[in-house]
Amino acid sequence: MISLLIAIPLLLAFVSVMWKRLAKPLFFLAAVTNMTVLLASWFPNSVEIHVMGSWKPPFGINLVFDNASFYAALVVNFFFFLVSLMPNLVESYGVSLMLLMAAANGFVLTGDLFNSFVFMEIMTITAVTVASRRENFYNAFKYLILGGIAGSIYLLATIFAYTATGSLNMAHVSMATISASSLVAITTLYAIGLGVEAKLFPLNGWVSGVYGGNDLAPVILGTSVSFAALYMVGRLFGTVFHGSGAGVLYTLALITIIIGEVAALRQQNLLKAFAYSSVAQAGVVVAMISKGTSRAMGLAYFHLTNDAVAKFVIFLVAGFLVYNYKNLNGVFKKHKVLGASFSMATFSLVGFPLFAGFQSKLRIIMELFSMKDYLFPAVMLLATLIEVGYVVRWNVKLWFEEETDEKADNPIVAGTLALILSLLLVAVFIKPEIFLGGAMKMGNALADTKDYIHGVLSVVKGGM
Amino acid sequence: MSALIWLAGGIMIAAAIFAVEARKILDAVIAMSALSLVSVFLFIAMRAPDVAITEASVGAGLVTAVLLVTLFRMRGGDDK
Amino acid sequence: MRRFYAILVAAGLVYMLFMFLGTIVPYGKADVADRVSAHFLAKDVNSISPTKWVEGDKQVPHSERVYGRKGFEDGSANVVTSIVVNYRSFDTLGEVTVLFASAVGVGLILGGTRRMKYGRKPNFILRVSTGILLPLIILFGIYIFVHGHLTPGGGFPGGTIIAAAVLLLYLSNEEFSLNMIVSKSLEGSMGSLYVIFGLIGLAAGGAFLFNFLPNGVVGSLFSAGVVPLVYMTIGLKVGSELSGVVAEIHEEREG
Amino acid sequence: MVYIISIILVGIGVYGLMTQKNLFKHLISLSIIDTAVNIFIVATGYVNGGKAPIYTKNFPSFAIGRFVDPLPQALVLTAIVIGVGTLAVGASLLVRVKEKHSSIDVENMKGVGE
Amino acid sequence: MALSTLLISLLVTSVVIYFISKVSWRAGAILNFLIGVFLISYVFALHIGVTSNLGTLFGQKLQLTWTHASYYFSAVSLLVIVSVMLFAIKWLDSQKYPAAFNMFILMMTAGSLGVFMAADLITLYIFWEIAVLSSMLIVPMGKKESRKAAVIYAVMSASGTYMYLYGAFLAFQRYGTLNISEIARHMVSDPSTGIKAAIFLLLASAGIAKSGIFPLHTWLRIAHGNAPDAFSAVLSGQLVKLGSYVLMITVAAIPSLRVFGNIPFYSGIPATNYFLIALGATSIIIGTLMAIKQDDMKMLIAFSSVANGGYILIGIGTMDPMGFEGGVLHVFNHAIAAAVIFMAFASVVYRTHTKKISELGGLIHKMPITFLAYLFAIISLAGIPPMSGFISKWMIYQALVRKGMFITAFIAFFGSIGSFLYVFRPLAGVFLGQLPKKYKDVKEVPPVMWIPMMTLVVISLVIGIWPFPVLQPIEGMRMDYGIAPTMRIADSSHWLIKGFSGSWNPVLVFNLFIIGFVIAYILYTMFPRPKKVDLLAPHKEEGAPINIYTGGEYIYTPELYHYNTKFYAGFERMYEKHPSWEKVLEMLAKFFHDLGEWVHGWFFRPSPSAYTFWVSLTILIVFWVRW
Repeated sequence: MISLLIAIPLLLAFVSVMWKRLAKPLFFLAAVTNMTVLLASWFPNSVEIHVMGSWKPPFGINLVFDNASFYAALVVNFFFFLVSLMPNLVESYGVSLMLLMAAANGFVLTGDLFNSFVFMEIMTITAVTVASRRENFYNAFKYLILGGIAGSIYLLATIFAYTATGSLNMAHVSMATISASSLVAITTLYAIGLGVEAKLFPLNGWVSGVYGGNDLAPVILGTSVSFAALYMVGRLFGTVFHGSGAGVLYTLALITIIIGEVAALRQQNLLKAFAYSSVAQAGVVVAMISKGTSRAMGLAYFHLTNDAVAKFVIFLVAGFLVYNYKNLNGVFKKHKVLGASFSMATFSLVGFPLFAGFQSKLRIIMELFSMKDYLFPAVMLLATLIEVGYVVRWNVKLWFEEETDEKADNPIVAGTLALILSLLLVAVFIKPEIFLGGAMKMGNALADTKDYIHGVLSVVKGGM
Repeated sequence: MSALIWLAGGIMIAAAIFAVEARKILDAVIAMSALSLVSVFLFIAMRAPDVAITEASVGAGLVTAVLLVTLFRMRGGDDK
Repeated sequence: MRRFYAILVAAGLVYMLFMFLGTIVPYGKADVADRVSAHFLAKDVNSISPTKWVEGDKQVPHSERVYGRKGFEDGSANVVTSIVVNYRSFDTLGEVTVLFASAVGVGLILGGTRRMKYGRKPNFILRVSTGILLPLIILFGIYIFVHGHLTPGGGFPGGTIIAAAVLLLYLSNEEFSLNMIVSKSLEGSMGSLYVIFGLIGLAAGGAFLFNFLPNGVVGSLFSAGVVPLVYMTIGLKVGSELSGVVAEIHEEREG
Repeated sequence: MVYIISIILVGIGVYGLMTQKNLFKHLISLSIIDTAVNIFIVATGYVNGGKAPIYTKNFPSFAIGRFVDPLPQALVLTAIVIGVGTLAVGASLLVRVKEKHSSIDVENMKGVGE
Repeated sequence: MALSTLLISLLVTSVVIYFISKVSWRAGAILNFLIGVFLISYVFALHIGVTSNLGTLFGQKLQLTWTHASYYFSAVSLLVIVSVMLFAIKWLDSQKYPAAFNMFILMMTAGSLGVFMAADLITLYIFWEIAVLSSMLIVPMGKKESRKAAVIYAVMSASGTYMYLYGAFLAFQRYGTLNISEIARHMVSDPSTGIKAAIFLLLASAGIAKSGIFPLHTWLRIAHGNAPDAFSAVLSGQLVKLGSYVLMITVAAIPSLRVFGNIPFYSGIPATNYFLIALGATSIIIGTLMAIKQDDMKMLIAFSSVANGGYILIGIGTMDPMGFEGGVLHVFNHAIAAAVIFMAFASVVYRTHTKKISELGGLIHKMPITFLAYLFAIISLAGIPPMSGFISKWMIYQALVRKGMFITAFIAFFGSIGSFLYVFRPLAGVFLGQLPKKYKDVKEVPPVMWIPMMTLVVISLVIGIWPFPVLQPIEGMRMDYGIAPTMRIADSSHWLIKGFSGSWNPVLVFNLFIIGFVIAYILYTMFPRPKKVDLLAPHKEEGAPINIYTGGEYIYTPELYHYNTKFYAGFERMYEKHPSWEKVLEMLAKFFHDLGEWVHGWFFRPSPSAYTFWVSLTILIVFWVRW
């Protein structure tokens, strides 16, 4: 069943290239199918694998389906599903989005290092394609170059892992004895290779250009793809390398948080401002992952889920505004629903009570204190302070400044989605278990290397 | 054999430096193509005929073609 | 100054990678027996107990004669091909997808284009020789991907060679324009076919991309199960795809 | 020693990316890095005196040390194709960058704000 | 109705109010007022000690309890809020966003009540943020500058809040609980002074930011000065008191005298408390001096809020029974006075559409009730009997003198004198003096607007005469916190407030004052009446006044002739070139902005080359650091 998550969008993408007009409905179909497949196999609670071509691990390629990859795949597909509901956002990018969806799913599910490289490259190429929308070519090119370098480094890291262990299977690599110096080489290269997609400083130069360049790219890259990338950070550094290399990630992530927020503060472009905020949040998540415990990782993904939902709303609204209005002053007076959802999402981002961000931020700080880490909470609170500054500034600007005469039609679907998602954020505040349960299971699965190895390697013949 | 490999390596490094530093982009593309061709030799030396064939057709052939077509398409505006 | 820093950083990078070299096996000393590829070579993956293997009990691969005999888990004489299309076929699906994605990307980025004029007449000899060479080139490409499981080569180089033929057509004939509908349909159908092979495998053998055809005698043309079929689809797909890419870049935007 | 060659090539590629102002050169440098990495990967699978991993009449059976490691070669096949894909997208982007900003030289590009 | 139900239903109701107000904002405003009245009655009916569970968060119970402190602060807050709600029924027709105003003010009420009820630090934080958030969304409904004001308000408030949060979690990590009284218990027995002091100061910083104490006071001027006029009354009268409440929690609920008994600084006051007192004293100086300078009447009172926040902090900080009660009582006095003053200003602005003192004058004849309300409010604010403001200041002085804190006492006296100066300025400038021609048709505000003002004035007056209803819960609070629990200060049976050096009979004082007033009035009627002269009249018709020549200067504009211009010029000249803390904070903001610019320029703007450079450099740094 699980291979369908990749096969279906891929197949439909191949089909839709023959009939261009079908791309949009087929994209929707693919998203619906994937959601159905996922919902049908709700939280496996064990490590299931699906071996490709029935070559058992570590020889063949296998897809790993455990709580972690299920949750990640669920989030990833959920946002693709949402995007597929908005045909005027998809336009002619249906095929690319389907490929991106297949690649993100593959990236999340695969249990093979080289295979993850392949999917990462597909992700990069399709993401560049999506990023080039609205003539955003130069920024897309920058992204391509950075993605290319990162890909090469990731590939090198994979090869180092292969020579050190004789296998490309993640479970095998994680149980093999790797010499310390070799491990350093591998984790350094992986940290850098993943750093580009995970938006770590200073590998995140592409973010503002790509997210700020059009209305589709941030909506999908800032949510699904970044979730997939950050999932891989957890998988590699949590499960496979048992937290070695975490120090590097931690330091880089802390710098990322501050840099991202500071850069967001000065930003005059709505999309770019929140692009930088997304950088900072990725920093929080990576720093949390680098802590290595299952609770910390669970909270990291809880935070990431909240952030992704909030960012989806923000980028959706911001993209609509930026490309329909020249002057953004007071536009929310004309789009009350969009405005309300935007405000709720931004407040959730900051972590004001009544919204989901509060739950995750406070839990993270609490967890950090219990780990006797006093620096990270301070950094995080400082970052939040800066965040308050620009979030309030934007809200005030968009709500209260004198409006102009421009007028655009209310986007019905986008408005409804934004409202539903922002109400979801409120619901998460009241009942955090909506996200927290899954995220915690994910954290447990990521931290439990033994279970992972056992699940992957002791199963002789994988099920569907 | 080892001397040959060093020779090939030397040529490749020279080609790479030339490709990077060349004034005319056309020269750079051709140097790049040469680099790929020499690397084909390396692949053969390392007993990788599949890779060699692929590199020869894809790396040396197609990449060069794509780059050249791109270059022509831009009509050498920056080709100084 | 910029160059100086660049050299410094690049040198640092080289030095770092040089340090990393110490952690991997020296050149030419790779020990295949420690790696999974030993069993790819010996075609005895199915008879190995993976649990024992991963725990460090490296079972010695059998050394019986492979060439010209049948009954192995994989039937292609070219082990690289057997890895690419059988053992790690999923990677190859991804690889095909990469090319597909980039073809789609090129199409979207260069959307709405028309053909470009060189402003010069292609010379006569080129045109005539193209006419003679073209069938040969295409035939060669097809040969390469059909024999991918026996000799070096395979779908990708074969497809590329076909694309090269199309490029030649473009160069030689001012009026030539690739029929996009045909190439797109070929591309799409071949891609779908690959996935469908995988799905048939899922239905027949319980695993995606399962090799559901008999393997035959190692070394003969009709052997290796689905490998030649997959390579053919890949070859056609890559050929049409790259032709499409070349055509897209080749043509110019209107206005 | 092939390692060293490929590492130096990586260094040159990175150097090129850092110093060149022409975006086309960036693409070329990236391609150099790709090639270098591919060489590196194939080199990790080389066995002194090994043969190409194809069964023929002369080498009909497996023995340790007889064949070079085929897996890195298979990986490189994939990597090469991925490199081409990246390159094609990059090239088409360059075409449009040139159209939009009237140059592909970082210093001469017009309309690249922020 | 349980406390938690009350708060949650208030939050839900606020959203409902929005939709009602969308249909008819007046209905929403009236509904708001009714809810407010209900809340007041509810608050008075509640029994001390009621607790209620709000739920569980992070495995910690969120609890609400009803203490003397909650009762006192809630009552004061509601008094102010309900007055403003009543005021708003009419006033809102001059506003652009009545529906949102109605929603947020109710939400803010819920938040504030939650803060006062919270039994643990996280509950406090949650409601605190709700209050801040909703008030922050009302602030930008004002004039153009109010947009910037909202941002500054949010950031300043957040800077305090996040320090508080850090402190709260530090405490949680160390003591394993978030309950305030539990933390207090643990802190007494905790041997590590450093961490205790850190927790103490971090927690206090939320209060410092919110009540406008020195390093974080600058937002008051901008936010109070630019917020919608009636809302300034809430901001200054009520929201600032959230800060005082948190300060009280940190200083008194955590028994700072016992916790920091090992670091006494001066006459038994620990260094930590003394630090806060010093901040309070600085605030008094800054607030007073800056208030004197202001031309904008709202900003003037905003700075006075800074000064009065200082009084409250000093009073509480001494932890002396007298000082504590004085400080807490001052919360009430300042809340009422500030609310009335801002409402009076709102009335003036409602009629005249300006808040510049120099553009106003002579409104006493046009708006006599507003004038009266303002007059009594400033009497209370300046601490003159018989208004209640005197009592609290008197108690604070008592404590300061008894503790021998003469410098602080001097500063407090100075602030008191300064407050005469600055409160007189709007009085003279706005209500007395010449009425500009353009305001000759100005009318008194409708009763809906003056009734709340007058009610508050009457309350203040009554409390000034008979302070025991307010002092009773304060005494209860003091008992709760164990500050000299055997001592009784308010002695209602003997009509006395007992100090250390003598006692105070407010009724007697009031009677004396009335006698004095009557004598003065008789004298006033005996002397000839002043005659009204329209100075600029002959020239006004032709436009700018010509040939007016006073004091050796030509008067080019009527504003310069306004005698309120440079009212205290001589005094102001003494500190003309004062260092401005506002500038320091502006520089800090600019620093962050520039840092952003720098970061952007270096890491985010560049070409792919620069990216490669950074990537490679990072790899190298990572590589070197690791070995």
